[in-house]
Amino acid sequence: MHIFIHYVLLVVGSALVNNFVLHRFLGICPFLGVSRSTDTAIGMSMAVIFVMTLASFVVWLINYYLLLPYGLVYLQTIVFILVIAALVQLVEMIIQRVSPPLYQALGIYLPLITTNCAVLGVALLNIQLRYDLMEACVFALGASIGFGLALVIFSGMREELDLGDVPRVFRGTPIALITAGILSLAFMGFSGLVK
Amino acid sequence: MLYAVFVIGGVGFVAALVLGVAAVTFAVRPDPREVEILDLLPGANCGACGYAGCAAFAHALVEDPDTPMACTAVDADTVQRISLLLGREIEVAGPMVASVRCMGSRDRAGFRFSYLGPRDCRAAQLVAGGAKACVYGCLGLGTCEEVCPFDAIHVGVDGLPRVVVDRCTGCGTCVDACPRGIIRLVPRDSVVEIRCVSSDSPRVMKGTCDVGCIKCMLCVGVCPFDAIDVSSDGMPPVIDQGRCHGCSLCVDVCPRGVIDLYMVPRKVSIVEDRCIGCSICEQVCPFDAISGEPRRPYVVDLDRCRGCGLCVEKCPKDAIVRVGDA
Amino acid sequence: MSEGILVSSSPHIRSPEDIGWIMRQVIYALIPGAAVGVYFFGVPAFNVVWVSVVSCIVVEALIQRLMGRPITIRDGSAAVTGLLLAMNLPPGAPWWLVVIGALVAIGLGKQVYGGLGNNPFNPALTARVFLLISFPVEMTTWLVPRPLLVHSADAVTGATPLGAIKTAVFMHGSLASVGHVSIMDLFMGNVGGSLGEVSALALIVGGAYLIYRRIISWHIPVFYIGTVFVMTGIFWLINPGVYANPVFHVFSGGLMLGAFFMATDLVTSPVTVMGKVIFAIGCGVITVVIRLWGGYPEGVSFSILIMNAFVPLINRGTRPVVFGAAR
Amino acid sequence: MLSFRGGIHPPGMKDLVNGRAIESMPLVPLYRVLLQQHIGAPARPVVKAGDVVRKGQVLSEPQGFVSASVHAPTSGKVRGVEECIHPVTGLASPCVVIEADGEDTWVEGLPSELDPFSMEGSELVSMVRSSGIVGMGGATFPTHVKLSPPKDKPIDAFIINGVECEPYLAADHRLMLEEPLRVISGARVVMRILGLSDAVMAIEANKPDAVDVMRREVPGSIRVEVLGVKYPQGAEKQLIKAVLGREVPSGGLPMDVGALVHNAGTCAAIWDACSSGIPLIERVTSVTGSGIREPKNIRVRIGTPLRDVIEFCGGVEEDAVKVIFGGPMMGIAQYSMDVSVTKGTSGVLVLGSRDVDRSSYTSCISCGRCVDACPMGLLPNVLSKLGERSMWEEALSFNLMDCIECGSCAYVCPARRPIVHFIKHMKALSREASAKKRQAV
Repeated sequence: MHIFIHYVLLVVGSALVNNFVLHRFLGICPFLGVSRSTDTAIGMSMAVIFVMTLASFVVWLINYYLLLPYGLVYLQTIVFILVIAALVQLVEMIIQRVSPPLYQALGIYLPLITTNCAVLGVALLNIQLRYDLMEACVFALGASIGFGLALVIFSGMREELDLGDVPRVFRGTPIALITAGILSLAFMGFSGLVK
Repeated sequence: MLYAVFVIGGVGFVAALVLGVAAVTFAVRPDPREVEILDLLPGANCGACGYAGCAAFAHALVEDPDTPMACTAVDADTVQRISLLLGREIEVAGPMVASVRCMGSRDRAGFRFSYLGPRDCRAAQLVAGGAKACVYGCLGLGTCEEVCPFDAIHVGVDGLPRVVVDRCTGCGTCVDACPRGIIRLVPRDSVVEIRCVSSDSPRVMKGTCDVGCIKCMLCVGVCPFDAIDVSSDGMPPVIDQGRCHGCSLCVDVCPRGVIDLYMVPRKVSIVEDRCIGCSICEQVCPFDAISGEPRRPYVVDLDRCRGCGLCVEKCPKDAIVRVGDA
Repeated sequence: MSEGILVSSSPHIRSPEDIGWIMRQVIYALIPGAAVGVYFFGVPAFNVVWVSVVSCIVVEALIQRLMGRPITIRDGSAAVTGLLLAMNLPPGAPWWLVVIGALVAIGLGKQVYGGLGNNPFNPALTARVFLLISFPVEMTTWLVPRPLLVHSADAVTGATPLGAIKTAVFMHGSLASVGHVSIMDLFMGNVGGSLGEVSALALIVGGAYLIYRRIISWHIPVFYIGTVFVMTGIFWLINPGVYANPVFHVFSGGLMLGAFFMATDLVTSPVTVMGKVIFAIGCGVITVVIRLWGGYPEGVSFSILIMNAFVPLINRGTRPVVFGAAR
Repeated sequence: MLSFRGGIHPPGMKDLVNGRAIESMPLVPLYRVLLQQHIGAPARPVVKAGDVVRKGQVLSEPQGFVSASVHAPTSGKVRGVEECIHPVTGLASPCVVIEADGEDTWVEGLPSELDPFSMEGSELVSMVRSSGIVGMGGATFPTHVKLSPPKDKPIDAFIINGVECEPYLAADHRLMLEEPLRVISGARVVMRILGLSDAVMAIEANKPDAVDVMRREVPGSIRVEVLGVKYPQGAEKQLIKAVLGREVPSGGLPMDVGALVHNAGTCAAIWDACSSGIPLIERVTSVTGSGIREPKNIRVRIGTPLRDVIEFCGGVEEDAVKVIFGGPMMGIAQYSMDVSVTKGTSGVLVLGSRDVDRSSYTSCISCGRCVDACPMGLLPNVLSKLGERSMWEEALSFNLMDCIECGSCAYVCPARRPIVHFIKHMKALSREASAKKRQAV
């Protein structure tokens, strides 16, 4: 029971309180890039959840069973990126096969998950925060759900904004950033929820 | 150090292996040319090519070797690059530009009633056929401006749209959107246009518009090139831009002023040292603007020249140039 | 006939209840709450109210003038935002804070989105949260209520009831150290807090008027307050030593103001009944989570703003059943 | 009380005319009888300039099944088949112009004595057809088509529509009050045609006198049902829902749920056609509104110019700004006094400037009033936003085509958005696109 609550708090913490997009400001690129329509946002969220969780798992294993024993911690970044890149490639192939329209819609942002700082960020945070394997996976899951949540909410709002009467100068990215800013302010309300 | 090499190499190898397997399992064969062509296309998704957006058109270009270059918004250079990518010649239509055929601005053409509703000509047309007194005239609510993917047409304060020729790509989106069929595409180098599509009789027009065509057919008679087609259904005559030479005689003769000059006709002059005095130009000139003695350089009477350019086409020595060209 | 004749599509008659009428009703409904605030907090509160209303109207007119859009201050929406903003500020808020709030509310919360109807977030709450995070000291300096007649110049400051219990739980791990707060005081408004949130009674009267006038439906306030009541009630039953009782929660803080006037904002709440219910429950849950476990003593503003963001998704998920649809 | 979901309660404004007896309009010198007065294929004229016609004579033959002929409203000389302004489209449309000779003589053989209750159903249907009867509530769907349901869609419920939910109008009300037997007998003819043993007459509670008269006059086979006052109760689908509890499926017709609805005025016309062979050449209409000097209910011949109708009712007030054929909710605004009364003209409404809102629309404030008001369960707020950008393809997924254009949404909209107009606009774009597609195939 206690360990269960611990995991729940971990998820709440990474998804809501320290939301990767709205609090840590990681993964802004896909957040702005693929939030034009809710459907692509959902697809992107799924891809990120998959990549992030799996990457955390693999990277944790590599870190503790490969890098640490052989004293190669300095290779962390490059190895992590290598693994993440491979995973992203895998996801890309799968999506291209399974859902060509989604593949089309995600476009350049799909391969860009590779350099998505959120994915690398979660992998590095896992190490930094000394999570064990299970915690790392749960943390990554929470973080990616939080990312997906922010992305989907945001895409809904942007669809609405597209139908609105936003002044010409603010249309597109400017209004998206302003909206993200206010959303981020609102999410500040969760601060202090989980230590 | 060795470990590092092994670790990176090992991780890379495993990843490569997984990806290799995946590549086989989830194989999809996209044509890379499609992506490249898509990059070359304007990306406005205007639909003028008849396909659902630029991506669909790029797909068609690659898949079907008979697809012509239906996109009107690319320049010749781009067309060449696309042909190069495809490895075949693709047909191109000459560059076109939208032409608005109504001069019934707010002060010249009245309204039958005051309209309240959406600011869209197509919607306005639905209530009592539009508020403009002339049922053929421009409603001026700017649907063409709204749909233009290139920001190339703007409704002025007088309630008439104007085409920004430099931006217009001739995609035809506005042509389709105009509920009154006022806009048509004409070759980019067109000089004159009859700007009225009303088939109303002069009697009806009296109460509706000051600048409507009254079908007097003076322009048809005066045209030396037979370039003005008379339609049978009471519509105003239409200029066949293929035959029009832009002499603008019709502009001068029109009693209603509905024939509009897009650009000032460019008169010609004869380059003396190239002219051999063959007199062909004198013979083709419909305006008796060229004179001279055989075997001596001819001269152009600029007062009479109307810039039709027939002589330029016929001169065997390329000795006649448009004024202004070096 | 001539141009004098008017032709438009059907229908040719319109309900007299236009935007201006709706906004006027909202202002009428807000007056009791604001008046109680002025009664208990005196001249400083009155200044906050008028500065806020005036600056919101001026800012709206200025921005619309700058953008070359028609100036719509006559529809009353800027005045409503001004009044709501004032009611969400501490009664002793300095004038510059109020003006910044007006700038944020009208500028960032409304006009950058294209004006009334296009804003995804409630403008007054956007401003409030913005100020709360940017100026935490000024935004949490609460005047102690004193009925108008006995108010002296040297204002005394204190804590809000919610702030008091938050501190107590944080410092001592229980509510034992908190002095007794009379429910009657909470109900009448004789407590510290934001200018317009103190009197549950005045707000309920105003809210009831709006419901009677059919400006808002009863669903959002009832489900919002109900959710807070039920959730806090459950935790109170589990551990009354740490969690305050549900009646206290319902009548304290900005819940009444939020439930009747902020969450029901037409522009930023869902359009269908089902959507409104989901929206209200979401607001309630987030409010309780922040109040009981969060870092801030009050979560109403945050919860409504967060749920504002969900509105497009809620609308998408709660489309009414089309007449004659196969079922 | 029986009802349906959604709807609105606009002020009735009926007392301008509902206490006034029907007056017959005298002959006017000129009639313009439009050939297209119905939904469906246009009718082909069978007279030409110079022809002498008698009252009730056929002027046009229907083209195809869903079509209806028109008849001469009086005797006189045909000036020609000319282009006149059509009150629905506002565009030029062919019409037969008749110069009245003042004799008003019937065509030979009319009126004749017939006993519809001894005639076959098919015979009655063809009489209805040759009389050019269309739905007179305003929809103008050819009546004989509704009376000929396909075999696989049997009709088991017939509703006589005496709801008249449009504000201002009282034509059906007066008709039911003054000539209940014409309405009832017409309904009995319909019952005979369809082989029904019972029917329901639906009347809104704001016409208690009509309810009393009808209750007194109807035979046992017809039940008078009093409905709560709500707009658009008279709309076919809503009426069927309110009275029978059946929902006509999306995109379907009343016959899909075994129901048939006929307007009270249509029933009276059916009776005239089947009992004496008199074709549809006149109708009862309310001339009302704050802009008309003497509001009246008139019996007016089809083809009478609007100018004469207005003149008969004392002319317009100084501040009259809007002239509407039909009611204020679904009627069509006119810009010319030269349009003429058609079979579907259930009212002529002249509004003074104080009754007309001229303010322009603003952004949607998402108040949701339109969603509550929509009797079809649509999202008018979304449709109007899409309409503003002509996004008809997206609108289709929001059930654009289910909209009945009743106007409830636009009536309640505080932002004064022309929601119905946006929807009509998108429907037109969608139809245009599908026509283009069909052409391409």
